[in-house]
Amino acid sequence: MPETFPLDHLECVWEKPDTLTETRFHYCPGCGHGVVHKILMEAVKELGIQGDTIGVAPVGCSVFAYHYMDVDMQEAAHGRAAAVATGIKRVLPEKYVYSYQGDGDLAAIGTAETIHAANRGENILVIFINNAIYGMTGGQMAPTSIIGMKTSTTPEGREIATQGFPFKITELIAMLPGAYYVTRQSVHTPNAVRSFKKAVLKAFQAQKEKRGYCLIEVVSNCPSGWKLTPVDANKWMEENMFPVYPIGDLKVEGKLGERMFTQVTKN
Amino acid sequence: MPETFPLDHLECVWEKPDTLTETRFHYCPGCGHGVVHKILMEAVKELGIQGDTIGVAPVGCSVFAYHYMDVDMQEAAHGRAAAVATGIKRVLPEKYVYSYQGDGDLAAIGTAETIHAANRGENILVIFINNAIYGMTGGQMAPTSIIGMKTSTTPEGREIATQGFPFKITELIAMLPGAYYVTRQSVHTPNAVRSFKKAVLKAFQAQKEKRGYCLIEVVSNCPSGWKLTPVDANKWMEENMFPVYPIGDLKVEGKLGERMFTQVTKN
Amino acid sequence: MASVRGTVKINIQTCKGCELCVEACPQESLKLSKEINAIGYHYAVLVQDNCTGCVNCALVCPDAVITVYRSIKKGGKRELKEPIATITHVSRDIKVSIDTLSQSQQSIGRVDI
Amino acid sequence: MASVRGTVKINIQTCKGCELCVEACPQESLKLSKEINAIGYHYAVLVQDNCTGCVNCALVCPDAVITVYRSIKKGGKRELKEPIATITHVSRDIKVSIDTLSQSQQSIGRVDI
Amino acid sequence: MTHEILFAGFGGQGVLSMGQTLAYAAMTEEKEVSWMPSYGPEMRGGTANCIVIVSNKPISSPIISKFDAVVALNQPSVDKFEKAVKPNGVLIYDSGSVFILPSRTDITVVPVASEFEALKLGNVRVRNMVMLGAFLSVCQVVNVPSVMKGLSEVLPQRYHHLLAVNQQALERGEDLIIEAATPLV
Amino acid sequence: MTHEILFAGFGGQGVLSMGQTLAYAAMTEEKEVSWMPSYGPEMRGGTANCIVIVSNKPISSPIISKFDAVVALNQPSVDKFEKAVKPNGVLIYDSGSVFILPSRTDITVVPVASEFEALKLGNVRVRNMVMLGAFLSVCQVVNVPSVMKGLSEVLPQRYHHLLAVNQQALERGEDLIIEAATPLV
Amino acid sequence: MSETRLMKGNEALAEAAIRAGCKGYFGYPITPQSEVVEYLAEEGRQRGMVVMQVESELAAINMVYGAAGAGARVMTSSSSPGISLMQEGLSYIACAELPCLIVNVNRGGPGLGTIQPSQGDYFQATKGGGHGDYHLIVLAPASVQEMADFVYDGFDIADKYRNPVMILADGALGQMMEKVVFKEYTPAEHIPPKPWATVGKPPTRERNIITSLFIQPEKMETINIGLQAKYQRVRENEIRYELVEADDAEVLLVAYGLSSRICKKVVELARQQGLPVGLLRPITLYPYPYEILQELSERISSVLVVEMNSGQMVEDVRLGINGKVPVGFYGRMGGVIPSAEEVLHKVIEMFDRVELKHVEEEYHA
Amino acid sequence: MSETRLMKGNEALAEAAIRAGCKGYFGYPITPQSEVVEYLAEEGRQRGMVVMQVESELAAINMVYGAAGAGARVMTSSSSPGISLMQEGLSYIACAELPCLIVNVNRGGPGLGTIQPSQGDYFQATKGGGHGDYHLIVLAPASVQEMADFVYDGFDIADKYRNPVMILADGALGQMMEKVVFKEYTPAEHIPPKPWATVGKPPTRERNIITSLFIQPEKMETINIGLQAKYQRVRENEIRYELVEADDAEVLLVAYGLSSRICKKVVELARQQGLPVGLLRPITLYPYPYEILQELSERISSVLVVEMNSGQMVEDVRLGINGKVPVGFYGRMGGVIPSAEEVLHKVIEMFDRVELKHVEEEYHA
Ligand SMILES: Cc1ncc(C[n+]2csc(CCOP(=O)(O)OP(=O)(O)O)c2C)c(N)n1
Ligand SMILES: Cc1ncc(C[n+]2csc(CCOP(=O)(O)OP(=O)(O)O)c2C)c(N)n1
Ligand code: SF4
Ligand code: SF4
Ligand code: SF4
Ligand code: SF4
Ligand code: SF4
Ligand code: SF4
Ligand SMILES: [Mg+2]
Ligand SMILES: [Mg+2]
Repeated sequence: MPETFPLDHLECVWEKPDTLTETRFHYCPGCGHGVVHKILMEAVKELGIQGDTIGVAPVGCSVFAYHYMDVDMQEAAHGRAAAVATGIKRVLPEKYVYSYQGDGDLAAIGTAETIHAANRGENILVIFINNAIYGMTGGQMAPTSIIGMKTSTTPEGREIATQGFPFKITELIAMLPGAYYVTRQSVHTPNAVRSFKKAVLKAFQAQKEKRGYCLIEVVSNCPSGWKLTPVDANKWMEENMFPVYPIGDLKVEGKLGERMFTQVTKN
Repeated sequence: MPETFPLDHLECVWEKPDTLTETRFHYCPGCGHGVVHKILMEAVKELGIQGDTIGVAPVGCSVFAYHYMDVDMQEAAHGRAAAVATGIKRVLPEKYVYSYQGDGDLAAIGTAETIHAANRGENILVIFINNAIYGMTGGQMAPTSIIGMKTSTTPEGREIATQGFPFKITELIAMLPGAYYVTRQSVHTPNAVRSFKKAVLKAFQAQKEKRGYCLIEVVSNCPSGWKLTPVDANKWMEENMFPVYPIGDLKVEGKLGERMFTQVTKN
Repeated sequence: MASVRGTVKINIQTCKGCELCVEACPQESLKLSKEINAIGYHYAVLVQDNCTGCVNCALVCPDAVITVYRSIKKGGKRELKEPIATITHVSRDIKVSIDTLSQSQQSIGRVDI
Repeated sequence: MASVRGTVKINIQTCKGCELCVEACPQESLKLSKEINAIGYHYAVLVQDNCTGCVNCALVCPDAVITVYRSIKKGGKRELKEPIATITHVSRDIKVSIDTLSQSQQSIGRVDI
Repeated sequence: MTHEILFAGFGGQGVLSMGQTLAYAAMTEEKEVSWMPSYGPEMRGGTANCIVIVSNKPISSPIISKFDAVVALNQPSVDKFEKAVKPNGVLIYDSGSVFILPSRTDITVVPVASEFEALKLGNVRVRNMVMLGAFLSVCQVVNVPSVMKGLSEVLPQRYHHLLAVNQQALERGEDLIIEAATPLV
Repeated sequence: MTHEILFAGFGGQGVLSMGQTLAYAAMTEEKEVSWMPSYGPEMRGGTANCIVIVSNKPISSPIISKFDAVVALNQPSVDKFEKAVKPNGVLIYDSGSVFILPSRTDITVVPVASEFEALKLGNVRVRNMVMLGAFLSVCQVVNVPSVMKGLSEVLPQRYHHLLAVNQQALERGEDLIIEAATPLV
Repeated sequence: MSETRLMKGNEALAEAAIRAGCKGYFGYPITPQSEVVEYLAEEGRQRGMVVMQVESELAAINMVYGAAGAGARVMTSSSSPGISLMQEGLSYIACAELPCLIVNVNRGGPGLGTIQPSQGDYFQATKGGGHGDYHLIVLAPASVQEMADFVYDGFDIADKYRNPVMILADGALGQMMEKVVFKEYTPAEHIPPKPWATVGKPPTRERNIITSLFIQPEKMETINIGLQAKYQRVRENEIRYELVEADDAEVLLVAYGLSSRICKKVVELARQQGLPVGLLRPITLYPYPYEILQELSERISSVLVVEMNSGQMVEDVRLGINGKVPVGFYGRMGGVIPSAEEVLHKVIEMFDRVELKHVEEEYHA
Repeated sequence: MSETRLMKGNEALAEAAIRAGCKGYFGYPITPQSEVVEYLAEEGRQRGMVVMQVESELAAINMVYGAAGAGARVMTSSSSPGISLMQEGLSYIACAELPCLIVNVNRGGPGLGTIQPSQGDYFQATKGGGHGDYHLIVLAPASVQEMADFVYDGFDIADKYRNPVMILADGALGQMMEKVVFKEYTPAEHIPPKPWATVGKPPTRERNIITSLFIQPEKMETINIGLQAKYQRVRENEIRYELVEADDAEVLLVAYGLSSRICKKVVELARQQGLPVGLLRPITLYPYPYEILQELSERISSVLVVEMNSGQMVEDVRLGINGKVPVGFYGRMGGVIPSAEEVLHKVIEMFDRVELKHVEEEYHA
């Protein structure tokens, strides 16, 4: 197909960043993980920090992130990415260190490591993909699954009485003084993607300036786990997840935003 | 000495509740653990629930709580008291279940279990003794140690840059919808003790009504760990810990109190 | 033909036919093919030559298989060129039924760990 | 002697001499003894007969060694009785130096685990 | 008598449930049976397979590497498992998906246009039942009525309205073999 | 020559540092040495002890149950460790704290009024050094100057102003034995 | 109630747990055993069980501690990495003598490894992956039927000895389907009274305490002596194994779980070739059937241990054989399953050797 | 720099870590090893180390993973329950082949147990408490000097084989003071280049990946074969032990760590009585010195294994002796330390018996 385009008349305005490897993503069609990978690596490229960046992959669908992201990477045990990132950052304080984690990884088994890294103000970036489900293990309930959501371990829908509430760990982290920048994003529309990218750039800048802990939650889809087509999944996400996980900044430059007050008031 | 009192002229207005065993506390002189034990068991006695109450002891100075509290008890692994309490409560939903934990136990190694129990709205009571230090192991830094505090692992005083901020887990828990009643108390003055007792009664009442998770933090002393006399320790506590951990209710009947807004605003 | 200001190149061998680009394109320039590619998906194709090079499709594409081009702006003004988008492999009706789609999705996806 | 409305009984064998009751007593009725008990502490004693039975000392006592009594109120009115508090084992100066105190504290306390 | 069979194809083609159906059918006939799926790395292009063993005595290993019959729904499966057929065994494959044909001469090779026939029945998803019908016609491991019983076990209740078309598919599969066999006479 | 010594008393009486001081002193004299504390359950009424072994050859076990000398600062220690003294060994104890006296006759028993003497020196805390002085006078394991060297190692810098009174205490301890010995002549 | 069903091992195990009167399940998803929690989330909850998917394996095992201490029949299940996270909790449970069931559907390690079947956790299960001198009682099923049966047995043994029991299966046993018959079983007839449980102290008894803390070493030693005495009773009463054509065997295969199934096939194939091969299948991995090995060592001329690991149970076999005859090993690692043919090949080699003195360990390369 | 100091074992170990060029320490307090983190918090920080007291042992071991993967010399230390919490992490570290040092100052278990010295974690350390086929290299010091020396050796061996090394001590070795000489050691001369470390990828090389995930079993098996080959090299090169009066010994004591110190005393006492008793002290517990046992088994008439547990290393001794002579066991549990006298008593019994065929295991009751 390349031949069909007389490319000399055109300038390329978007192409896959070369900070992504050639390997094809193993993700299901339409899965948000791919979009996030792409934008994250685009940011790394734009900032020219490929040679100074070390990533930490979680256990979850993105366990193979290191197959795609062309930076030095470590694969952490389930839930321990924040600890692994801390270990790296403390011995290499001048490098950029990020972890990439799902909701099961970060908000269930990794709760303690996540919160303590934030509380210590570890100078790292955590990318948190909240798809409200355990994608990798076949669609079990996540701490972030919303009320009534059917999963393979909540066949009747998640109910408060026995399974508790969707866990808004991002709100908690925003409360911690060690957290410098905390934001909730999505990547399901072009504008959402643009906004997410700005957030990534901002977070890396903060890390450069040694401002402390940055967390970017991405409310994302899991078409396979949700048993929806990608397009429907994104719709379902807007309609059902955004009310629980409203998009926007929670904390910027160490200051809690409007949103947090609303959160507290609503609670 | 008994003979010296002509007791028949008098009524006894306070005596050690018989829900405490005869065993002498092993705590250091002046240690807040004893006061809390005493009041907790007094409440159990007053409510007449001794036969329906199961306690969970932590690993920390209060590891031997079961030597003193005359109720059925389990000794949990370090940090797992909330999980152990959950296990008990889920199979014995009609019983009163409480855990008793220090700051290392609850806010360091037990962070995840603590937060998830709260988030699930487990119908248990957690008593959280925050003495800002690891008493049992000889005075190391706790997550709640305050800035500048000298401990055996922060000989130069806790500093934000490397050890992070005093961890206000109670504030986080108050944010969780599963938490019904969250309060911060102390037991260093008679009035403080009275207020603490009211809190315990309120929490057991809530548990009876199946309202969900209740947390009572007790800002407490550790004369040995702090290397102060008990009297001086209490003074130090008022002057240095209360500003960081202000006493009062954070959440009552599922509603966040004034204090939380102030917290958020200050942050 | 309308003025073409942009176009896209889609790697149809690795496209997974998720249709998110189709949804995202303000020009309705994209559709899914009737045919399936070697990995079993109905891939995205450009079906109109009205692409503005707005990059939307590329931004949302989870598999990063879309490259976007725009006419080269010379002297501060876009130079409009002949249409260059080629519609390939699309013979009949383009839209496929979700039923078949979701079936093909099963052949790739998450790894259990 | 002043009107005595209450008194306390202190188990001096298990008192750990933390002095918190002394601090808490609004009547300054309590002091630490000069002598040490079998477990090595200067224990608390009632040194004045002005105790009001307010319970403060008992509430703050970490070792629950204080029992508090009040005159029995008959017909809604407190009946005031003769002083019944006994000051025992206190010969000289009562207050002990913190130095000695903190030393004795070392002989009981936390268990390492 | 022990039958050791492998079903292989892409994930989503119904290979696992094809095997399960056979296993249920065999159980209905009071035979010993084991069904062992390849589980896990679906990422690798999504191939899936399962081993079914049917026997009238206890089954030793549920995991074996040589088979009396291999039923293959795609090219990679033929490529990979042709050599796993025992001498004098049977290799059945979907003729519509396989272009590089099997080459062994010491086994019976049976092409079946299962996808094509399923499409004719109006539902591509029953291609596995066409295949199973053909397989049974060649290997007679169990009877078709038992298979129908098995199917009603495998299919979740909400899909029971599809039992009819599945039966048609099974029978179509059986017939195909008979048709194919005819000219050879 | 190997000296196996146990120091025992309440926590807070300085038994552990008494042992450490001796160990340092021995090291200064280029002897082999080991110091093994009882660590842990301080709750049990707060007894503490440590074993010090001083030798001119490598020390095998640092944990032993029979001692050439036991230095006991309180009653429980005498009760517990009297029987741990080797025949012909030495038991030194604080006469002010011990009321039930040791009864063995096959060992040398030395009461020392260490607390009393320490109080006379104006600091009850140096009672351990009085004891150590007495012990050295009886057992001659190391020299007093070495002990002073040891002390300056054991004492944190901020307490070095106390070195003088410690030295006095040591010497007082030594003298006590001489005094005590005199009438016996 | 007994009826034949075709089920996955994981499902059969879950169904048996419900029938065995298991009151609480606490777990965290992990392949290849997630069907256990999924099945229970649907069936178990409907039939009155407390079924909790919790925040981690660490939380799960400690909930098991709490619930078992409260007198309930309870269990958890996981696979290798998740079981590693439970080691502290298991040591606590063993010391506090709490009866419960732990299921490890072993996958290929170490590390994150792979999800394919493995027997790489034998040491962890049998020697104690946690700290201190304790033992799990370890049952190794080799069929879906046993995946179900050992649940009843496991709970009963756990209650009998107040000891945690582990079912050590592997990914294949969890995922494969076979016929399974659920036996008649009335939990009430099997679950003993638990007067030691913390259920709230009536005025008529002293408070109950569940603990593993005994600060004085002498007391802690007494506790340990008690545990060791119990293990001794377990060794005397609970050893189980299966012998296949061992009477006249010259070469004895020793294998458990899935690899024993493969070895049964090997015995069949070998016997077809006239080779006198037999099989010892340990069913309890702790207590280990050392005695029968000693006995057999008088009759056989060599042993081949077959495992899906680098050679773990082979140490126990050597301890049993105690130098009497050579003990060889054949293993595949990291989730690879040995084929009957490759094992047979190895066996034939053993017969071929004139000198059978020493068969070296060998990893497939 | 070499100078003699009198130090606690924990402090000597910490001081040696600083001198060995350890760049990062991540740990959590626990008795009886808290002096390690306390010493480093003061001395280590002042001398430029990253010293972190973190939220748990779980976090600590995973920080070690991260920092080791980033190419730094790093360590953690804990005691029994804390080490159990590290088992998953250790399995990951072993599989990802990251060099680092883990210190277990063993205390009495199981469960919360006691804080007194114990050797109850031998199995966990040597057989693998985590999941899968991996091994730590385990060094067992028996003096404060070795507490220091083995830190250098441990780091060097870890780097040489890219394998985690464990120092398995016990509470007594941690708490006791002895003389220690810190040897001359220039870290730069010992720390090899680590081109595999994730330090940021320059354009000149492919990215570095630290992982333990190999989803395809064939690949996972290859990884395992690589590990096993490495362990083979370790077995060939790193076995260390000490023999005391073993030349003419009839009864051979086998003991490590603290119990070997006691056994040295026993040898002294026995020789005083004219009894030909010797001692084998394994210094590396993995790799285990089986060969020397085999060799000695030709000369001695019986073996007595002495441990501060219920009998763990005794299995390795039996594997080494392989039935040649009887192997007896004497152990104390739960934090109790055997006295030289009681062991001697046992030894005399062995000499007294006419038939030395079979010495039964015995627990002190
Ligand atoms: C200790 C441990 N427990 C459980 C697992 C199994 N496991 C793998 S991924 C995963 C959850 C994945 O969910 P999430 O983090 O939300 O990521 P997603 O797949 O949704 O992107 C689980 C439970 C494991 N590998 N290790
Ligand atoms: C897994 C594990 N890690 C560490 C310890 C050691 N440990 C015992 S108590 C304790 C901390 C106690 O502090 P805290 O919870 O604040 O209670 P406090 O003693 O101050 O009341 C620690 C670290 C342990 N027993 N188990
Ligand atoms: S299972 Fe869900 S999260 Fe995982 S790759 Fe598929 S769609 Fe994405
Ligand atoms: S160490 Fe501190 S917390 Fe522990 S008993 Fe003593 S004073 Fe209380
Ligand atoms: S660049 Fe814009 S206009 Fe062109 S195809 Fe993509 S979304 Fe449509
Ligand atoms: S978004 Fe990408 S993967 Fe999806 S259909 Fe469009 S081009 Fe294909
Ligand atoms: S508060 Fe209690 S323990 Fe403290 S001095 Fe008073 S009586 Fe004694
Ligand atoms: S009861 Fe009140 S007045 Fe009486 S001693 Fe106690 S504090 Fe003082
Ligand atoms: Mg998820
Ligand atoms: Mg504390």
